[in-house]
Amino acid sequence: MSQLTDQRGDPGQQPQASRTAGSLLYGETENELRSAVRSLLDDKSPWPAVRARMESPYSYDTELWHTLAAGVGAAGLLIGEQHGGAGGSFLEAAVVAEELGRALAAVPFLGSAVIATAALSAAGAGDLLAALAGGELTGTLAVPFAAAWSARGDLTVRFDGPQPRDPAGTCRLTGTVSGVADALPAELILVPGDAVPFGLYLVRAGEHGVGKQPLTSLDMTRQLCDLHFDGVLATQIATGPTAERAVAAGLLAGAGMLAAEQLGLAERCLDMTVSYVKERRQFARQVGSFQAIKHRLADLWVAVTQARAAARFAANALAVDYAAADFGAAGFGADAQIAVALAKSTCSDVALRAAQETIQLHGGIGFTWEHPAHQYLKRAKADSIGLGTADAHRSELAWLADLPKAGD
Amino acid sequence: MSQLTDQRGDPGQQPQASRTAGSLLYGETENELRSAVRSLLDDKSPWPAVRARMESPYSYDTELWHTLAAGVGAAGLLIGEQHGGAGGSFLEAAVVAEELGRALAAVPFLGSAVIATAALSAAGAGDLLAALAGGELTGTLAVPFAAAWSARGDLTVRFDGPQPRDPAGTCRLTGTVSGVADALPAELILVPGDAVPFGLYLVRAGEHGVGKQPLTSLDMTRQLCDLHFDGVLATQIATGPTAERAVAAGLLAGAGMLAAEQLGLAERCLDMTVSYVKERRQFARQVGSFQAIKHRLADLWVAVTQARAAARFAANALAVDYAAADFGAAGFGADAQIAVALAKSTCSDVALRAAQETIQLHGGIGFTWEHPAHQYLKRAKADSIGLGTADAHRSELAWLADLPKAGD
Amino acid sequence: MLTGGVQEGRPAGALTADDLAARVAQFLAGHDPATTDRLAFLHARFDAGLAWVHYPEGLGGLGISRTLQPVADRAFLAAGSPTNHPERNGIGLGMAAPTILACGTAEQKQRWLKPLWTGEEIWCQLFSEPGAGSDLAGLATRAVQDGDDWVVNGQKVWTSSAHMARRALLVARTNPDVPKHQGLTYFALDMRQPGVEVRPLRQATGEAEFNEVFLTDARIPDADRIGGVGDGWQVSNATLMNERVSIGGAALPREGGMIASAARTWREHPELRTPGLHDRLLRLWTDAEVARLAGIRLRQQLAAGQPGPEGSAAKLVFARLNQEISEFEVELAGQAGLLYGDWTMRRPEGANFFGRDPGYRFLRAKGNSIEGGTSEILRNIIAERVLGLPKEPRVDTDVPWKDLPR
Amino acid sequence: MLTGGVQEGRPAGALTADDLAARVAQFLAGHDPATTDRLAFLHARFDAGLAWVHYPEGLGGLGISRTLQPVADRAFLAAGSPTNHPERNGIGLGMAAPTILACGTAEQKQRWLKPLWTGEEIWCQLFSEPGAGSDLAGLATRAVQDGDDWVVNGQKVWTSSAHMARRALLVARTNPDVPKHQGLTYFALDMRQPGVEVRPLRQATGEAEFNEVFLTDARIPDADRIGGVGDGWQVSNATLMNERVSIGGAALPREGGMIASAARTWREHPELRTPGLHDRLLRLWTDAEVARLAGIRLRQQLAAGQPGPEGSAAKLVFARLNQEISEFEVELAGQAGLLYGDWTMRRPEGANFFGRDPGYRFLRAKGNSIEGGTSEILRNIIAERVLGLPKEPRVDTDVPWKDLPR
Repeated sequence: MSQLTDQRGDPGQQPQASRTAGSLLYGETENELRSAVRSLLDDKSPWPAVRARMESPYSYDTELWHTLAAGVGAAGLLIGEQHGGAGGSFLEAAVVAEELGRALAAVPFLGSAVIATAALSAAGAGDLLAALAGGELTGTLAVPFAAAWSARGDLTVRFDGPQPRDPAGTCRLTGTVSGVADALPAELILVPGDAVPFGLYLVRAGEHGVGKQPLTSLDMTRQLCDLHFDGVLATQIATGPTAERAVAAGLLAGAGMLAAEQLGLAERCLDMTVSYVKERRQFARQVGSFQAIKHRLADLWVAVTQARAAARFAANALAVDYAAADFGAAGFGADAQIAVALAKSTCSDVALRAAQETIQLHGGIGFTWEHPAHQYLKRAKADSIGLGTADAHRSELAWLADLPKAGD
Repeated sequence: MSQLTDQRGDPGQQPQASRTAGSLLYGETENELRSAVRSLLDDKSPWPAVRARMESPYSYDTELWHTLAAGVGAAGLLIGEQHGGAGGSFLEAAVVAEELGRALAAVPFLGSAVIATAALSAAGAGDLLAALAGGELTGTLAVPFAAAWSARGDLTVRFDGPQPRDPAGTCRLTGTVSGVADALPAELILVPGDAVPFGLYLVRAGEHGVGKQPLTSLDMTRQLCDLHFDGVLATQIATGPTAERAVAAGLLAGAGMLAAEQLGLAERCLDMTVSYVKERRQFARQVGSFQAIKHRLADLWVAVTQARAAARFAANALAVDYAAADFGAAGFGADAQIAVALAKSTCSDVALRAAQETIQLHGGIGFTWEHPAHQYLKRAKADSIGLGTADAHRSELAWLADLPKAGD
Repeated sequence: MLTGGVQEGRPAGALTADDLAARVAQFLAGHDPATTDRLAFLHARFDAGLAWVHYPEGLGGLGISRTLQPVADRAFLAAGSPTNHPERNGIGLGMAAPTILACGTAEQKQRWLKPLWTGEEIWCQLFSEPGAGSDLAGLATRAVQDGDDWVVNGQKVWTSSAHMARRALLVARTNPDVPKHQGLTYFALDMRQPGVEVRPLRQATGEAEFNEVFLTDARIPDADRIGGVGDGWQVSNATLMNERVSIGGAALPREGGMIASAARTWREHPELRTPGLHDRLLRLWTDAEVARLAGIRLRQQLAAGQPGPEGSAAKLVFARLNQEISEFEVELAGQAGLLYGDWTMRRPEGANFFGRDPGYRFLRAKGNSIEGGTSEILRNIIAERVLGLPKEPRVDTDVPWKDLPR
Repeated sequence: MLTGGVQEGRPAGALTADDLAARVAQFLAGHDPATTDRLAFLHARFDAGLAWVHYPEGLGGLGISRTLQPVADRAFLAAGSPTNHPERNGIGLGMAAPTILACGTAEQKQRWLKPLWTGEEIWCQLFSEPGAGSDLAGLATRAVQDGDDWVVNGQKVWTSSAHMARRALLVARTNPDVPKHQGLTYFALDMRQPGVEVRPLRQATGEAEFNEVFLTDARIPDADRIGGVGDGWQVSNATLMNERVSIGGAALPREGGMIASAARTWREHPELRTPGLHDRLLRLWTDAEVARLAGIRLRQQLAAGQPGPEGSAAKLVFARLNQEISEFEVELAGQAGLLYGDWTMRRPEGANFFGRDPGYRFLRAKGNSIEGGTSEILRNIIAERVLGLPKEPRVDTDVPWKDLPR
């Protein structure tokens, strides 16, 4: 696939701005990708299947993930063709994320195909990217799911054993990371470690001393687990600023794509609720004919239009930097950071509001276990905390947009 | 008039709490007072008169103030009978404030009969209270209207001349206080001055070197002015902690009564809007029959019930402390401080919201100069800043309720 | 820590608080809680008029102000008396009893109120149906007269305590040929009969606080009809008003309720604080305290005989605040907010917000704006009954129920 | 300072940007702005099809994509050409012109578009009436045919530029005996005639941006009717859609618009900052930037030929944000926010939010959710036309206008 600027044409009169030029619309490639993902999910992951899975102690859907990897190349979408991936852009990844959010799919797309992939790309770890590209193996970045990218410096695991013996050498890692997303199915665990210098290390899940403790999670469609490392053999992937840039790249890309997922979730909630209020009759009228309901849904639709613009802008900004020749050296720049902060803060609030309106406007039925409304609410709430709350991302904007806090 | 606990009966089972016991309802005395004030205002200060006054360079209604003083004892309501006042409580003063807010009355009740009176009471200045009691002279505390009571320490005017010669002596004051409420008609100006020790000083408006600069104010029914003092003769009223307590008492009482005024304003806005949407027809239906409008007005009514409880609680708490024998020594306590912070933050938001809904639900007509809606909006906005914003009062609550800010 | 500043007003009644305290003391002298059998004690307390003192004499009360009830309760508690476990019979005490008192026959009051108060008979409520939620008057459960009995068929939903209940408040359609509000009748249904099937209804929290109840040729003697045939709508409105007051109106100390654990977490975990969350907490704390004051004012109005419509406001505010505070609490918890205690399907004895994790409170609170009258319906009620705004054009009030579109 | 990240998409049209630039250069070579008479220059520019390039040839355009317009405008500007003062004729250019283009006769287009574009004829809009605001179709101004003329009587309100206007877009009732939407007709009214009286209408800000217009036997030749007799509703809807897009859709750089002065005050006055206001500012800044992006996306949709209903969303968001930001700005100003520039009654040439004080912006912004379609009406439109939600039961669409309650 070609990169963004090739698809979007000549920005014309303002060559200075060409680096960030781009459309906020969905292109034809993206629309086709969306159709493929949606029909696959409709088929393989309908709500009753999701609900059944939520009750099992391990709720990831491995089969679905392999189907998505094989069918639409989801696992390697952001991996270059030279490493066996699809060479797609974040604009396409965002469409996949939207559809996964819509369908409440329990697959490690975010953790493996976005976060681990972006981190490994920034670290220039081509061999590991090649391992992830087909989806047989999945990866995860070993940080708590609630961590915002701005907290990247604090997310380290302690070394107990000897220091790495050579620049690409191995060492032994001891420590715990709590509440990691998409770690349960992951074979390749990327661990930010507090060696001197700071480094990003690879641990294979099968190594002696690796423990995974599944957690009862608010959102069982993205089940968290605690990772325990007890003198585990770890291989150094990157150190110092490169490692830090890699972790930041993973978390920033993750937040951007989580915003897209929230957009998809919000859209689905709105659709579902609009359909329901058209069908449901009370007082011998369709509930959707009552003006107070109509106005609330109109306001929600307006909020979704705003979320869509913000999410597309973030996908765009990530795509531009990711496609740049110097991505490994530069990581994501300030434009992408602003765009992701805008998108994650906006989409977190909109998705949560959409899910809440869905429960309320469905009345009692939306509060039952049988109906999907509650699971949208749980995922929306967990997503609003995952990779940094709206509040955390607005605090980032205070810095990025030069709006200093009181006392500064 | 008798003090609070005499009217409210035996609190019964919980003698420990009797100091702050009280009803949040309106008693018979208050209902009668309200009727008297309302009919007087309906008669003497109808909207067309208020509107005409707003366009004059000096917009206080001196005649109305004298009528209120003579007719219902508004000027001396909070002044003890021994000083020629009505010996009323803050519960009654709150009812007067509510009615003044409802009617957009342009009189110095807040500045003279509440703030200056409470400050002089706390300072034990009986002779000055006696001067204010009849309403012929009015007083003002020379602080910017936006000042919250918590900022009392910062509100001082510079001395240029010699220090006071004796404890009750005189001195010369030089400086400026910007944007003082109810200072335009005031003869007795109470100035917090930065002598060592800190003191509260009396300046008579007629003294040589006193300048009043009327300001074009957002709310012309409480027109602000700048006060300039150029070597003005000032008499010491109180010093040190007593002076500080007096200033704080004036500002806290003012904020509590301003909350009552905001309640009255919000109630009037709600009433006016409900009446209008019952009359106004569009689409061959009363506008008030549209469910979206009904729900918004229902929500506004709910907000007003909350504001009413908060405002009554504040009036109650102020009344209890003010009636205590040790008020001069103790000032207002923590209960009153919490109550006022709750009331001013809640009522500021509710009054502003009510005024905004009034404009919106009146459609175009509410945006015309001829209709009172805009003046309710202006007064609501100015009141929401006056004596501390909702934000400032919530910050006080952080301290009073032990909810420390981040980093503390 | 902080002290609430307001007490409820002093009641006015035939007996003073001192008189009542003396009566309780006299009763306790004759019935030693330590040696009297639990049920015998409760029966005697009821018979002495010391159960609910504002009920009439002969029905467990003394006909005095309800504000004196705490005087009796405190005295019994202090003496170590057995209780009637009010938490197990909330619908019975909160809704069934006032409805029976207001609308029941003398014989029904005699028969039902005593075992209800003692807790021997738990009551539940069979109102909502899958097709009739907000539009309760549109319900489809049919009751057909058969000799001295009524035969009932239909499905009810959102029934708490149905699996423990001895009796149910039931509204059923007795005449489909008249407009919907006119064809309803109100009954007390015996839950222990073959025609009544109770199934747990699992909810968003994972547990099943409520039930679905299937009625298949269930039988009710006509003697258990409450109010006249066709008067079911009026009777059920009386019940629902009590529900709303009881949901929104509990008396709590300052920082009681949902705000308590949010404030506690805030104080105990400085590392979780951010400026944005601080602003939200201060707003929520303020709103919660003001709502508490509004609740006190509401009860003062009721005590002063000025029953206002503020009860609906209280329930609206309570639902909104519970939702916003619990939403805040999960966000404040951060990483810990991503976890949940237990999704296992269970059947609790009632909602207890406070004993579980923030995630539970967050989910459970979503029900607060639906159960006992949705917030939308309450806004309609306020708009029409309080503000006097015109009703919307209606299409369902003049047509026979059977002809309405569904 | 900050750079906006998104450019609008590349247009597709018959002429390329380079072709157009060449044409402008050629025109300028023949018409030196420094020496050509202002009006003569504008006439020639119109005749050359370089006025509004997306209009048809012969009517000031070249029939190419409107996204190329900036190419022409920039080149004319760079050469120091005279402008048509678009700020003085917003309604003419934004609403009258597209309406005439869409619904006018060939003769009307020839007669009106050129003096409209050059600014020789200012247009205003006579739609709203005291009794017909949201319910525009209920308007009462009557037009009665009299030979080749129509005679108009009635009162219009909220008319900006009426005192400067040469012509007005007018909707009047020509048949009161049919349902209200069917009895309206659309006209262009000559404002310079004795039957037209314009009175300034003072508003909340103290000034009079708008007018009331009283029509007393005003006359309109039938040749100035736009659209068929009875088609006034359809024609006016076309006009209003243009109004909403133009109100909500202006292209701004990052931190343009109302947020600009709030952010500037924040940066320049550290002493005014509080944590609570910081949180509000960050929310507003975020919302404003996202609204800007949504506006860019909307224009990209329009350019790509996917005209979506997002225009209504844009106006709703614009109104809300202007109100919230200006409200914030006054609060941030604190003591200074209590003052106001000037209450003197004046007649400005249009609303300029940015040149005045925060208090002015605060008051003026309240009109944003009323003018050009209230936010309530826009929500109805979104609910029905975008979401497909059912209309409410209506009582006013099948009855002759004259029989409606008023």
